[in-house]
Amino acid sequence: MSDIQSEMRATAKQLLESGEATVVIGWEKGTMPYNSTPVMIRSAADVDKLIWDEYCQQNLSTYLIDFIYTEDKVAIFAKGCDTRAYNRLIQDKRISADKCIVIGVPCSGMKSAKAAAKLPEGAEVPMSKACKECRYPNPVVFDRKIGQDVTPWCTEKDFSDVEAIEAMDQDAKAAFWKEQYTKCIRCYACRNICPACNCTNCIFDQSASGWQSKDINASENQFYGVTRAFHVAGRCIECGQCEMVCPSDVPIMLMNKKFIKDIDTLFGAYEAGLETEGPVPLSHYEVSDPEEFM
Amino acid sequence: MSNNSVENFEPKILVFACNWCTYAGADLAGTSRLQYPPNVRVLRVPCSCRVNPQFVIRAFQRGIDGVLVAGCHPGDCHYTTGNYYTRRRFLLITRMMEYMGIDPKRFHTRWISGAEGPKFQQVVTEMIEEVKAIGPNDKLRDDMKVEVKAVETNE
Amino acid sequence: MDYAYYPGCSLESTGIEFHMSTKAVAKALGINLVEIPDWNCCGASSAHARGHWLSLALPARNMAIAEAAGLDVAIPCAACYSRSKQVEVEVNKSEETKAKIEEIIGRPYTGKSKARNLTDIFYRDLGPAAIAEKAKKSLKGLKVLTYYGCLMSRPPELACDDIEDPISLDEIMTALGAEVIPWGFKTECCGGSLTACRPQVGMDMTKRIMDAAKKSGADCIVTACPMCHSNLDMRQVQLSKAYGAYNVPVYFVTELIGIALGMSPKDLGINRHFIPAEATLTKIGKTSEGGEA
Amino acid sequence: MERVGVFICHCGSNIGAVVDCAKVAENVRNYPGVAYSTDYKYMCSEPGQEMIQNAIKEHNLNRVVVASCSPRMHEKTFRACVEKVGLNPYMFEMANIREHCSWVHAGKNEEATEKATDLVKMAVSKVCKNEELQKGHAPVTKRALVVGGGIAGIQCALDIANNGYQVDILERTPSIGGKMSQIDKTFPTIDCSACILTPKMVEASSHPNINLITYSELEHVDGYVGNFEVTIRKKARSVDIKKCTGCGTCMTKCPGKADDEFNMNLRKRTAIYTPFPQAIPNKPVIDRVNCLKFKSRENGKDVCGICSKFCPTGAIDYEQVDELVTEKYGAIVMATGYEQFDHSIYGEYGYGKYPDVISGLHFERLVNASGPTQGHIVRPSDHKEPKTVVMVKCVGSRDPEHGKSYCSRTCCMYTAKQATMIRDHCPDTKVYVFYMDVRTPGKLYDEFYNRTREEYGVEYVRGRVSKIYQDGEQLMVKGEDTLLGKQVEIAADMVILANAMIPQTDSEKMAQIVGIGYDKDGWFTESHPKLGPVETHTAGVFLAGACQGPKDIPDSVAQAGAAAVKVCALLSKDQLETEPTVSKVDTKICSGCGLCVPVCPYKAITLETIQERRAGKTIERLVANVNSSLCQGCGACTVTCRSGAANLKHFTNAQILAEVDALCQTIL
Amino acid sequence: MTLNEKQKQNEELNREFLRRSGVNVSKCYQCGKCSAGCPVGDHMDIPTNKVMRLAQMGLIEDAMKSHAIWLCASCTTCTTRCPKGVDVAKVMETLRIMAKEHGYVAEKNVDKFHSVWMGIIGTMGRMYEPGLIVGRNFSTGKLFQDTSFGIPYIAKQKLKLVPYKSGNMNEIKSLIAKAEAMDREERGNK
Repeated sequence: MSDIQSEMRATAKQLLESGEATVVIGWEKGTMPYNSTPVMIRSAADVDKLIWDEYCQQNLSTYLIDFIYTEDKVAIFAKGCDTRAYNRLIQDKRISADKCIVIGVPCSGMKSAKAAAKLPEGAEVPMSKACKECRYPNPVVFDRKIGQDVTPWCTEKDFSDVEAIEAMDQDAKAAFWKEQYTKCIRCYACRNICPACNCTNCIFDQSASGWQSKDINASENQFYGVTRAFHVAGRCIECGQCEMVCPSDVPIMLMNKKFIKDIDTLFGAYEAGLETEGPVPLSHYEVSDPEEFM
Repeated sequence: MSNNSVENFEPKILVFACNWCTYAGADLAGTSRLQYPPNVRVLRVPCSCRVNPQFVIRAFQRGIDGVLVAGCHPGDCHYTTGNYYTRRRFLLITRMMEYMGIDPKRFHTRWISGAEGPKFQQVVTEMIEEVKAIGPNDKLRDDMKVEVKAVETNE
Repeated sequence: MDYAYYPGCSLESTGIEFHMSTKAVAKALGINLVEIPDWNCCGASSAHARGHWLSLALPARNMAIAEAAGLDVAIPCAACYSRSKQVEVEVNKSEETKAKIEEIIGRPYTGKSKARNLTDIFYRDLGPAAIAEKAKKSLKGLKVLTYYGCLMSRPPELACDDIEDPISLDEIMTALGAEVIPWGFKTECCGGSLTACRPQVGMDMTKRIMDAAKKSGADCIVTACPMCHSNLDMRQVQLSKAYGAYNVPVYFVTELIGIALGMSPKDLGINRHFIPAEATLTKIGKTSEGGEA
Repeated sequence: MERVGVFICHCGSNIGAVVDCAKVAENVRNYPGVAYSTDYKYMCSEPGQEMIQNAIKEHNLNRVVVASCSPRMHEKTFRACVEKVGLNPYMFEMANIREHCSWVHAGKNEEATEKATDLVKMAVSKVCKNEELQKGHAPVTKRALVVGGGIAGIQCALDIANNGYQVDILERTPSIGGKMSQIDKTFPTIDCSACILTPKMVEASSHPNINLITYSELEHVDGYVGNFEVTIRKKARSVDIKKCTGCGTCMTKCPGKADDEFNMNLRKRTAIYTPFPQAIPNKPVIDRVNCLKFKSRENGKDVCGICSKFCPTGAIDYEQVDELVTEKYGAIVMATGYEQFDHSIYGEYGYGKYPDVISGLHFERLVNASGPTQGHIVRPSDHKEPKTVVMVKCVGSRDPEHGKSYCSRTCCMYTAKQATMIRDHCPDTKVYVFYMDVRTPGKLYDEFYNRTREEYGVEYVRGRVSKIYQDGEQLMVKGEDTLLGKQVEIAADMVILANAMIPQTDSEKMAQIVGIGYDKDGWFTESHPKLGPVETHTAGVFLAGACQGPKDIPDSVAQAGAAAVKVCALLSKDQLETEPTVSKVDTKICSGCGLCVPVCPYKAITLETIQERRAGKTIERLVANVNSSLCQGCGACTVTCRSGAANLKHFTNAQILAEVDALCQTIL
Repeated sequence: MTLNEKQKQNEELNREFLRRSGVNVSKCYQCGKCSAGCPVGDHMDIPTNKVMRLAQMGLIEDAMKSHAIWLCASCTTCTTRCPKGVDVAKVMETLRIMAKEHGYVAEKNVDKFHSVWMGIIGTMGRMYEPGLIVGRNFSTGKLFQDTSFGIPYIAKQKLKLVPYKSGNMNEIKSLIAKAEAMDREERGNK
């Protein structure tokens, strides 16, 4: 990792000094050993803040939205998931490719900061769940790349967790989700971190629209959960950031993955964030789609 | 006031009907005097593709016992393609509702044309019977509202 | 090129020349055929008249043995090919079928090992041009009718060639210098096992084909199916007794390839035909006017 | 402040016998928003309507709910009623307590009354969120475009022109005339096709209101009903149509040769050509693919030029290029016709390789006096007269496995016609027709078919042909006479296949350009199979002829006339009223992701850049914009829009949620 | 007997037929293309399309009694060319299997051929043509009929006189037994 880290710093330095980029987005070490947090570097003098370790899980691409109305030329370090998020944002026309320099970084999977926080210091920290299931550890798009491509450790989507829920009876399912969403405090961290939740005005911020009351209870929270999953259906790039940031440990990816699974079986396998053009499953149809409603 | 006990339970079912086919089909059931139980309420939308799945979840939150989304058969949409989007969305939402624990008997999507008065009668009758058999919906429901109801019943 | 080799019962008896010529030609063309150890009858002709699972299980065992060796199976006989292909297709179509088959045969067969028709291997994997390149002499002067019968071209999901106008034999023969005479009976049924159990019906079916063959003015028929060969060659003797001589020799494709590769008719088994087939080979190299080409 | 008036109609006993109307009125009297509530025997009657109007005035009502029959019945009536006393017609809602309540719940009076109350409450909750909407107006360009210059297009254009409107015919080939110009005789009267078609062609070309745009393609369509902007590609003709007199000298001198498509490739034509002698305009084009000059230019040379040398008026122009022009139209008629199914997919019929197995359209050229054989029926292979002809019906039709699942409608009749023509021309020739069914549901059609058998002695054999193969000079046709239960084999000299009608190969692309629907086979979709046979779902676009589905000449002509009437009705208006219940995008909320754009069936949504002040700076950003004239109000975009920026007027999110909530509140 | 009575009598058989063939015979629209292309058509007592018609009408017994189903050479020309995608050959095959089981064998020779064939495979694992020729003639009572070709084969050194016998006969016997059991299970005979 240290090789990549020094290469990162060198690249950032070169970009800033040459003026090719006015700001570089990367990771810096956070307050805890298991925190590596986003950092925006504007001066070549600061490049040594940049780090690359096993906790650089946070998806940086969403930060590109912050620069759409500035004069900046933004360079960003991007793992496989960051690049899929980047494509997602391009397809949603939320960012413009000419303002960005994507520096691809192959990733071997990040450790779970959540698990680390609960473990005694020095204990072996497991890989985060989203990373364990990752099929695109290498950048899918980049302007330049540092490090060597890694061999993906997963080739197929793992839906065993979704299937476990599907196998429950209806009451058990309802009870499970009610318990999960009772924990939810509707802090919207999952939405804020999500590269697919990139609306300028989220419906959950439009209190006058009547979509949702301010009550925080299992019912309203589930409305929020299902609605958000529906909004990112066909657009979720499976980075797992929603779950990572959830302070209440709601298994949000279980909702997103349910849609991914059903889209794959019903309408054909689809991978969000690999392309920036072409139809998105829910803005598209085929006359030959399965017919169950006769 | 509807009774909560299962024997006397009279469910309420909301039907989202597209203006051109299913609403007309329901009208035809009427002009043909085809009888069905009075537990359904039809809400008219221009096209089934206007039905946001969030409306459906909202209805369950507020205590509805069953929801039917109905429109023209694929290929017959007044707006050419609307119901193809309905089909995609509701294939997914049907599965998601079941995943959330809502009994699949409570939520259906059906194609009912303007000529299919008998089909409208049959679909809603069957649905009412099925929902009656499984009792009132308590999933996804706003607990506050359920509590209010309990208080009212006690009075 | 390595393949598991499934000769099938006919190639051990009535179609022995196909066996001989296949082995000789394959070797010369650099195809390594590894005979499936202790193979069993694929059940062609009868098993499918008795039961669905029986008809799948018999060839499945052979396929499973080949799969264990990691090889696709080269099958000269069109009937054996068709039965074997059927298992491969069905197993690939349904997990349930696969599980049932594996239960019956008591061996794993995942459908990975493919059933390949030998002619199709010549045509697709080698290519007519590559075969012609190895030829020591041209078949120029020989007018041939290509006869595919049913099982190379039907049913569509098992076919290894076009369903109505197959071309693999045509192109191999043309590449080797023979003149292919067009006719409408390329895929007509020869009667199959009916010639044995309902001789009159079978004879009529064979006769239609032989009448057309005679009328076409071709020197011979070339085929890739031992059942067809048996019906057209051996039955021709009986036909000739009843309706007058036909004298149209019927070659296996491998025999003519062998001739082009410079092998002797005897090594290829051509002396074992019912309708004498060696004399016709002397036409090779002569023009139709009778002079040397 | 909402002041809703609620009016419960008894509809005589239709509602009143089941629903306790007075009780419903009572039940909602104190419902939020309700200022007045009453019931009456017949709300739609004059006194009933007066009652509503008086109540509006007396009680200062600003919204009205009528609970009566289906809105599909009387919504218009009551909207007009409230509008008369100054209320915006969209401040009105109906609750359907007849078709959806009293008529379907006979004898269940208590439950029906409860249900009626619910339905009224839902309507009240919705109407409280209604907004005043104004109908829009759009101008009308008084000119029509007919795409396709076959018989349907010509007839349609003539009918429109004779009503006094300007009309352009767009035709992709060098001449108008279409398939009918290739046909020799027409059934069931056996009159000469050219004799009845050419006068129409001449009339169209000389009509002061008709403008022919031949050798041109439809490139792009923008705009909406009354205001289409159509981009047309005028292909380079290489002949200056103004200078050319149509003398034809160039064609006699041209050394270039090409397959003659008009004659089904049965002979060659020159590279500079008119498709047929009666072509209109009768001015040639150069087929650049086969022209020696253009071919030589590809190799860096520049030879030939004979046509130019011989042209007396200097009309040949090798340097012409395609030209794109944009024209405005008020209406568009699609009359793009059909193509003939290609039987070469059938291996059992020889994959199209046997020269004497021909299609019906081939035969039309063979038997045509100005065709390649001067009307002599001879085999293409050796030009001998066939002594036995086999005709095979349903080739490509009614064959879901290999061809098309539909019946092509015309083949039974054209086969019968061609059979009688063979018997007329060659009395010694035997004709067999293999058929599955004989379908002749037209005026004098069945009589014609019967004459074919009885008087002309054509042998009909019921069964599909399984195989055709070349046997020496003859073709062996293997079929089954299913009525006899016996196989039959016929040695034929020529076989004529009655090939299916299929849409133009690019019909789907055409439909997408114009923005209309098409079915699985590629035929254009009418707006209603019974009641809207010439309309499409796109306002202002109409259908004529076989582009909508297989059709014979009489049906095509009739449909062309029908389409013309619809066009004239549209062009007769100075302004078009547009429904205000359309989608609207709140640009403040819209992120400009554009996911709604592909969802719109009317291409009504476009992304556009707007300027905004933000933190003291002017920024530019993308937002979706709905063209309210194009939008038909389906609402597909509203569900695609995650942020709720796209909303459908009169069926807004807030309105529907209010109805849902109103219903659910009653559950408590 | 009325048609409906006859159909009622055939009800059970028809259900079995539909389940085992898996073919939707109602798709057939009687165009006759199957009969037209059938190489054995001349010899059949009823043409293929009429076998299809019997199946379509649920008159399975009549279909099982026919010679046609035994004369079918399984060449699948019918299936290949059927415009409606009906697997006609599968219908013939299913009827043949059912006819055997229900005791309607219109063509005893054809049936014997299959029995002898399967018998040899069941004991040796591979075909042994001399056994087939003799065995078939023996069981059909025409002992020497096909020696007309058996003897010439021997003369051409084409028939092995010593049969191959699989070293693994137990495996093959168990395979056949299991497959037959599964076939029996499918037809509903416990």
